[in-house]
Amino acid sequence: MDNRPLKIYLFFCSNSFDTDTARRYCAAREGEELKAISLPCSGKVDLLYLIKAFETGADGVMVITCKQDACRYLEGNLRAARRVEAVDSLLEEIGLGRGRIKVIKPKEEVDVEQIIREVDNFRAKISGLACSNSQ
Amino acid sequence: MVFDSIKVKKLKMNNNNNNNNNNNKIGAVLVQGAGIAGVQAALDLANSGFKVYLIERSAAIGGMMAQLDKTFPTGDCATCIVSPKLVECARNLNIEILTLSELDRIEGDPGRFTVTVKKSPRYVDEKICNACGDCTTVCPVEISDRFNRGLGTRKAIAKQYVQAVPNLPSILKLGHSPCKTTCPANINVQGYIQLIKKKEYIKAVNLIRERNPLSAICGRVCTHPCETACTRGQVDAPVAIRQLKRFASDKEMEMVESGQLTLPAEKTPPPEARKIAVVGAGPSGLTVAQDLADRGYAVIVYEARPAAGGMLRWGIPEYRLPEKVLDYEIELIRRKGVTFVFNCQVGKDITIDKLRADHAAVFIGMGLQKGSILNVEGENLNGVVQGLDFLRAVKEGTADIKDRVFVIGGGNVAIDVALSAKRLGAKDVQMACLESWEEMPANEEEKKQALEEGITVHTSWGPKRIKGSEGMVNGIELKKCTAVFDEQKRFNPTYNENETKDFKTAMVILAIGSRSDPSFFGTAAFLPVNQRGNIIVDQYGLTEKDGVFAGGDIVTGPATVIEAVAAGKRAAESIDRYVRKEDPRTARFENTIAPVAEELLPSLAEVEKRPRAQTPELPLEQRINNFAEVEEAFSEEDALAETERCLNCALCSECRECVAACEKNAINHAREVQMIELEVGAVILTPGFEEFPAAKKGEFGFGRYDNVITNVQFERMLSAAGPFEGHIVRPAGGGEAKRIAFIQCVGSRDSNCGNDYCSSVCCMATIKQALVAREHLEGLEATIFYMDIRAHGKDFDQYYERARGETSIHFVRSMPSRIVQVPDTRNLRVRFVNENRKFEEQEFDLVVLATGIEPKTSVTERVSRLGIELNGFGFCATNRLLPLTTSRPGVFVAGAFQEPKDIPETVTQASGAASMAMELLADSRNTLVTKKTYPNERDITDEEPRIGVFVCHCGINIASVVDVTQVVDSIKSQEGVVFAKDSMFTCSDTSLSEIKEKIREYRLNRIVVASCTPRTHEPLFRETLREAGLNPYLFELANIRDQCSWVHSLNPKEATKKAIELVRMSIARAHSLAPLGGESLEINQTGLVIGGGMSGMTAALSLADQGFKINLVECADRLGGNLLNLYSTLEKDDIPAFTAGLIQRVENHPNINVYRETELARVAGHIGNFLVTLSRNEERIEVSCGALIVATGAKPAGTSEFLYGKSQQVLTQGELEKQLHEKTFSTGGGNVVMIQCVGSRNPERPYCSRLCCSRAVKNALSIKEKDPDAQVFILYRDVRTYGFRETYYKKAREAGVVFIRYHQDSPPKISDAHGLVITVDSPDFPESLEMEADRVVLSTGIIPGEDNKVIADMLKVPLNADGFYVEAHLKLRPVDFASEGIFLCGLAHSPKFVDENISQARAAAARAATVLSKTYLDVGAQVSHVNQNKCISCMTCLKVCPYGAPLVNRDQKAEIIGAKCMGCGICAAECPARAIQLSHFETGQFCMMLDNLLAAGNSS
Amino acid sequence: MNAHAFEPLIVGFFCHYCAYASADLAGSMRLQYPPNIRIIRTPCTGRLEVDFYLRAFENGADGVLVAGCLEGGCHFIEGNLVAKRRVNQTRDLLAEIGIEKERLRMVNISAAMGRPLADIITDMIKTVRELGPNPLKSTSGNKKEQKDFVQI
Amino acid sequence: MIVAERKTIPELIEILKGQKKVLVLGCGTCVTVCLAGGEREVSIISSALRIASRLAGFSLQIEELTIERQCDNVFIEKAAEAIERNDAVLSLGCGAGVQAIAERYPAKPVYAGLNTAFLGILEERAVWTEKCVACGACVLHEYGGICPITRCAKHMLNGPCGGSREDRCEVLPDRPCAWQLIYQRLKGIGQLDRLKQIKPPKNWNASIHGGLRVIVREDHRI
Repeated sequence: MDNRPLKIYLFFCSNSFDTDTARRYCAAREGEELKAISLPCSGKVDLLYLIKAFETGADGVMVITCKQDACRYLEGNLRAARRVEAVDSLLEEIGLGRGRIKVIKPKEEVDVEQIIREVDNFRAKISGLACSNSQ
Repeated sequence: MVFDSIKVKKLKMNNNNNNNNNNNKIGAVLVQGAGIAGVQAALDLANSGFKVYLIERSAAIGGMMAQLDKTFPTGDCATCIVSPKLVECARNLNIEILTLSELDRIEGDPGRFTVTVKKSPRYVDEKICNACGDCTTVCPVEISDRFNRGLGTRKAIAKQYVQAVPNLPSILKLGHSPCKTTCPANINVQGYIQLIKKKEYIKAVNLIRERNPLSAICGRVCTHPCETACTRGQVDAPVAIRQLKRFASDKEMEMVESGQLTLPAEKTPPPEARKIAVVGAGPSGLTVAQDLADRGYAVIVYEARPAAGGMLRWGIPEYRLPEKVLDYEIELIRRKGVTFVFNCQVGKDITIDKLRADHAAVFIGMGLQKGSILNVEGENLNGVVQGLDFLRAVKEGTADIKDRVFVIGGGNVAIDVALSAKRLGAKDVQMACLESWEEMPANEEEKKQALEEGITVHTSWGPKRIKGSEGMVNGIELKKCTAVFDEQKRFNPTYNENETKDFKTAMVILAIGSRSDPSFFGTAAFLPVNQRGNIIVDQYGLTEKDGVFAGGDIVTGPATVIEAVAAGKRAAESIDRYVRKEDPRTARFENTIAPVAEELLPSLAEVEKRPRAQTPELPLEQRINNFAEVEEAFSEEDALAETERCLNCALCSECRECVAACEKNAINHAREVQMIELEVGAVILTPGFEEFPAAKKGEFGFGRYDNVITNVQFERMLSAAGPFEGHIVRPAGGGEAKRIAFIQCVGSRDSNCGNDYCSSVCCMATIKQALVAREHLEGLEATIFYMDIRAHGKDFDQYYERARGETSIHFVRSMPSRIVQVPDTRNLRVRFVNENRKFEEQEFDLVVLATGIEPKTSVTERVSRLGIELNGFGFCATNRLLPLTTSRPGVFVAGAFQEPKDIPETVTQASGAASMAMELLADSRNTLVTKKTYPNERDITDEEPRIGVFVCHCGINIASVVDVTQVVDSIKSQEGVVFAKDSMFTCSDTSLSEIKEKIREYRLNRIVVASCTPRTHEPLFRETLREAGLNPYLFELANIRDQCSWVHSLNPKEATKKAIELVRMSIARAHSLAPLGGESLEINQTGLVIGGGMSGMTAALSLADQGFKINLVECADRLGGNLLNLYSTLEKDDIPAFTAGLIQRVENHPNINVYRETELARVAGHIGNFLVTLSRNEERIEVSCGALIVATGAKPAGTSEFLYGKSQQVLTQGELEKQLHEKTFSTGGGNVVMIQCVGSRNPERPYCSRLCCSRAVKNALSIKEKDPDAQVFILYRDVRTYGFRETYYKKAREAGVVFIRYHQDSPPKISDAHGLVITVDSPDFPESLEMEADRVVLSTGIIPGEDNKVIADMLKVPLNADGFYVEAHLKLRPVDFASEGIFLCGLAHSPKFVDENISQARAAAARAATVLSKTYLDVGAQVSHVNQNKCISCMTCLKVCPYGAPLVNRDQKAEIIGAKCMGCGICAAECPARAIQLSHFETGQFCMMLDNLLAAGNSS
Repeated sequence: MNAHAFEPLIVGFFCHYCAYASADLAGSMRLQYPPNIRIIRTPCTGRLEVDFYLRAFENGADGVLVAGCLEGGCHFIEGNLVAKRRVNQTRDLLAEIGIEKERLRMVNISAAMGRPLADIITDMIKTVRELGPNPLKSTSGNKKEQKDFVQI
Repeated sequence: MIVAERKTIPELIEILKGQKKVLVLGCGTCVTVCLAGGEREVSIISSALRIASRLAGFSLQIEELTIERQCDNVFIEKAAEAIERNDAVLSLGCGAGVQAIAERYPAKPVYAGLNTAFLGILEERAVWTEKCVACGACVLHEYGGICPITRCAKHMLNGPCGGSREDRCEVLPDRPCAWQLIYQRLKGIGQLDRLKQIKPPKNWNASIHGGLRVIVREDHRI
């Protein structure tokens, strides 16, 4: 395993997580490569974005959606979840194994803390996994 | 475009204007000869910015190709492929076609010539005639048809061939027939005979009366010098002209008698008419009276006797000329307004002075009144009477007669007298005349009758004295006449006074001539007379006295009726001019009479003998004691049969039936030769060839045996449009020709007739004819006698092999020694030496002689007069490295006149010659071209269809069958029709103007014309629409002539119904017509040439010299290609020097950009705009250009046969040539054996490499030249030294080179066990030949380049089975690809010689110039379009299009490139989504026609 | 002649370059053939759609004659070969439908074959005459229509 | 691409007997490309049916229409009015299209005008050959891209059979031996080694033998 910094992509729905917070959060994590990508709706996340993230060296990807039934676009969060599931399964086929991609769904409409908590957890989990060598 | 002389004059002015600012070069070219070569050159030049004058000797363009049936090796119908080109030529605004024209003079310098063209009349106005064919139908003259080489006949006025371009008839005239020129009155004998043939008796008589008012009379009594001159007399007997004249005249009289015909109304001269006095109502007086009455004069005839007729009445007995006939014709004259004053003797009752004073002019035609006297003893005895007095007394009923009568004289009068005496009751009538029986001046008919009726004639006896007693005659003594004429042929009889005989007689009648009676004048001195007492006149009939004219016997002395009539005609003309104060001398009718040149008279050899019709006569027993007419008229049957005997010596008979039939008044028989001066910059000679006159090879019996024909005749026989309509029958003896012998090399490869060269095309032509004939006639067996089969062209050998594979085609390698006709069957026995070297005879039904190609005699004479050198055979002299250049700068040559060659090579050379002219005149391009401008097109988008319908009568062509009025009525109410009308000739100028007018008046937006075929007339009408501001595609033509009235003429009712339906269908279609506009493509005027060999360099230079920028791409590191390995031509031209010069010019040319070591990587785009990617090492270069030329060459084939590569002594011809050039070759002291066709002409490589035979001959000659003792053997299959190369083959044989033939199935064998030994089985030797060889030289041939496939795929052009590129059309587009804008030349096309490659490279350049010379290219409007919304991208269209026009566009849909689309519509019919439509032929348009037809069919 | 005799109606589709030209030639040569054919001009027989033939028969034509250039002699390289394929395809289809395939014929004609063309047209009319009227006309009960094909 | 061909006219007449007004419905996709069911074929078949039905004594009234794709309701909707107007539909779509329409219009008889044949490609002009049997478990990679299941008459996974003659299939002599092609192809791409492995028997469960096949893409389901 090399000493490459951890690389994690954070796709988030701009309705449940604000850009500033996200940037700050990322900036605070020195030694890691955290990238936050704002989406108008998590449903905008494409299979292709997700798989490209891994192709370009991500060790993990998080998709932050809205709370259940609170999607401004009705089913965007559900769609995002389906896609994450599909990519997770694809990662297994590829050989990276499951668990490198995760949906973070807040329980409340705006629950920044829960989100940050879950992100932290996921980071920790990822750093424990073998580094992605798809690069 | 058809020539228009007015325009020429204008053009000359234009020329002058333009020349000032144009380097003094004239942007016009004259092309002489409009065969396929001339047509091609003209089209290339006109399509690249030059004005062209295309002059053609015959009446139609197309040349030999229009005569061919099929073409080899594709079997294309020659007419099908050539016709569109001819039509294109005729339509091109910048080509002026001058038919019936010859190049007479060339003056000036290259770039600025003044040429004189001699244009003979067509006699048919080219602008008025609409080729309806009525003139041809009515023309009675059937003459041998030169176009069909005498196998059929044509009318004197006819189109040269059915599909002739220009689509016009012409009249064949050759001066006047001998009968007409011989007749003193120049009666159009041939003309009236032809009219009689047509049963046009009244017309015939009228034609006679134009020159002779005494038709019925002369039909009885004329001495008919015409019959003496009749050409038919040389075959069997002259045509019975007099009798035919009588026959027609009698028919007229019969019709008058039976009331079918009324006599013309009596005329009276107008009150202001000038008065003319005619003295004497004899033949000359009557003639003058009639002619002048016709011209509006008041004519008064003064006659001494109580009735008119003169000698006709008083001098010719009733049984020869019944009074009824005489009175009839005199009555006709009288009715013209002639006044007769009888019993008025001038001199006695009235003086000439008085007559002169009272009349504007006087004609004296009183004839001779006094009989000549003998000046012998006893002449004054009672009982001696003058013959004329006797005859007059007979008429008056006062004649006295005795039992014994003796008549002196041997002329017609003497016999008339004798026979009259007999009829009056004389028991014994004898005659004596000085002349022998043969010399007797009386007509044969009269002499015959004299014998029949028992007159004893003492010939060569003259009267010595008349004996008598008591003043009464009782006998006559005759003396022997020893000679009548002296050495000067003057009448000067000599007698043997001692040889006499005596006769008893009671009456002597003198009929020895007559003389004038000066006393009749009153004042004898009034008019000067000659010593015989005859009045002296000048050649126009004028006496020395002003206003007094004379004619007839009084001027000439005793002469014939017809001579008197002739004198009357002349005098009448003179009198008319005299009165109108016109020059009597100019433009006299007599001067227009010119005889047919003897060599142009019909060939008598082919005329079948037919007996002359016999004149029916009154039986002898019925002639006694009465004056009933003896001779009777022909029966109609006999008369008609007799007319068929006329040979039509002058071709056109000038019967003027055509003039009468032509409703457009387009025909004028009085046209003259025009000399036209033209200013041109260059001249191209493409006069073509003529076939060898096969009769010169007497052993084959051509001309003697009807079943021996030439190959050209056979072509005409095969042609479905020919005289036999494609049936293979024997010209003589009947029956189909199932066994045909073809004899090759008739007049070729033959020093005996001076033609040492090979005609190059005959072998293939014969193979084609054999193959085609077999399709025409089941069970046909063809035997081809040949020396070598020369199938050296592209795909030719495969064609030959196909024929060889046919069991019904036999190839016999032998030259027959003679042909003999089997008399009864008229079969032909051909004698030849067979393959076993034994004489053999075979019998055939038909023999076809493959006559060779010769330069036209007429052309060679003219061309050498123009200062252009000819070679020894009379062809244009050229050089192998300058094949298109004549000895006169600025004059170029192409086609068979340069060297015998086939069609593709001819077309190639024509384009090549065009490029020579283009280079010379590059600066003047586009200075003289015309472009027509039109008014702005009316936008009809929002208009409902407003249809105008014009239904044409086409004279009677349509209207005589189809009820045109009914057609118009029945379509008037059709939906959308706002105007409908019929017209006599819709294509006439007036009708076209009317169409334009109606378009404006009724705001018509669709026009339907119902007339002839759109193939010829659609362009004209479309043009009219454009002139009226309508889009030309808003026009529709219904063909109710060619496909209706003409083919259903027997069924007018159905034809009318069909015509109505056809017009309705057209109207239905017209509803859906839409205006179409083509697009205009910008042209990139840069060219790209692929391949830097000789062809590529030549093409590049030609275009660069014309001012175009050229990119030249060569894959090797140096230019030159195969040329670098060539050292000389067969004719010893220095190739290395030529190559070096060429390379230097290319490399230094400012317009040429050379890319060496560069290959093609990708080609995109289309004509006008190709984008080509080149790759040089790793570099990619993008080049854009408007046209591409593929000149990628080919390469010498290698071999592993015959120990090549194993033995140092075995080499290829190429290697040998190099060694010879470098002088390193040595024969090694032994034999040099050359083996031909190594690896060629076998199943693996079926084509012939064309060059190898000549190359072997060339190298063999080189060896022999250096070492005459060297032994050189050439083992060959066929020696294919075609064209003038044949002479070197002969030279090689003369130099001792030994040629040994071998068969493909037993090739030579080589062994090197004990030195090299070649073993060969030759069919010409009984046993195998074995020869030691020190050097073995192999002719390995040419193989295509390996990267042809790659380049072909890139360009999307095809390759043939052999790997060479395939041109658009083997015959007529030899350097084009089917894909527009891409051209082909050089070895990449097929193996060929340097000179041929030069021509082809230039041809490719000329063709490319037709693209590059334009800034914009108009792309046809009639192209296919893809509806993008419907296209499902199935790409079916890409797969079916033969032209690669569809492509996949950015939207992944199909799109059709207008520039590539040819408009066939295959894609439109195939598209499964129906997304494609072909403009102007849309699905809906077809359906509307169908639905209309079928709806009509179910309800009308 | 029987006033009710059957006179067939033949639709001709003739290509501009060869067949139409030879029909013109037949005219120029004044060859006579029965007037039962109506010729429709097409730039190339390759333009002709199967639909046209069917449409003709559906609407009552008794025969259809397609005439193109000689094989190998097509002005558009291979349009006539494409047409031949389509004609054969249609003939098979006609057989399936129950219409005699002889009612549809394709011939190859050169521009110089005036006489053979006249013979072909005559023969085609004869063939169709023998076959009788388009079967559609006898089945669909409109007997009246037959009167329209009256011969003089 | 789905390749289909027309049923014969007598068959169709038999099918349509008793109907009065029929909509002949084309499909603008695969069947158009394979020249069986596009606008042109609709027109031809309609015409033929009109003639044939008249000859058979019942005159079909036929309406012609071609829609973009018959296997999708969006396009089927465009034919709605026409379908309503007619007594029955003769679909010139593939089997899927026919059933799609039938499902959409439970009350309307929908007949198949084509025999849907196989999955194939255009080999040359107007020749389509089968390339895939949709076995559900592709093995093409093993065989150089040439499917032995489809193209070998004996469907051999361990070929060749030994019966081929001069590159020709023993069963269908006008077709090339697929195993010959496989050999050449593998040789060409340097993978002849693949032929040394013995392939185990194929599991045909993924094919039609496992019952109706359904593919669900959960990730796209909403």
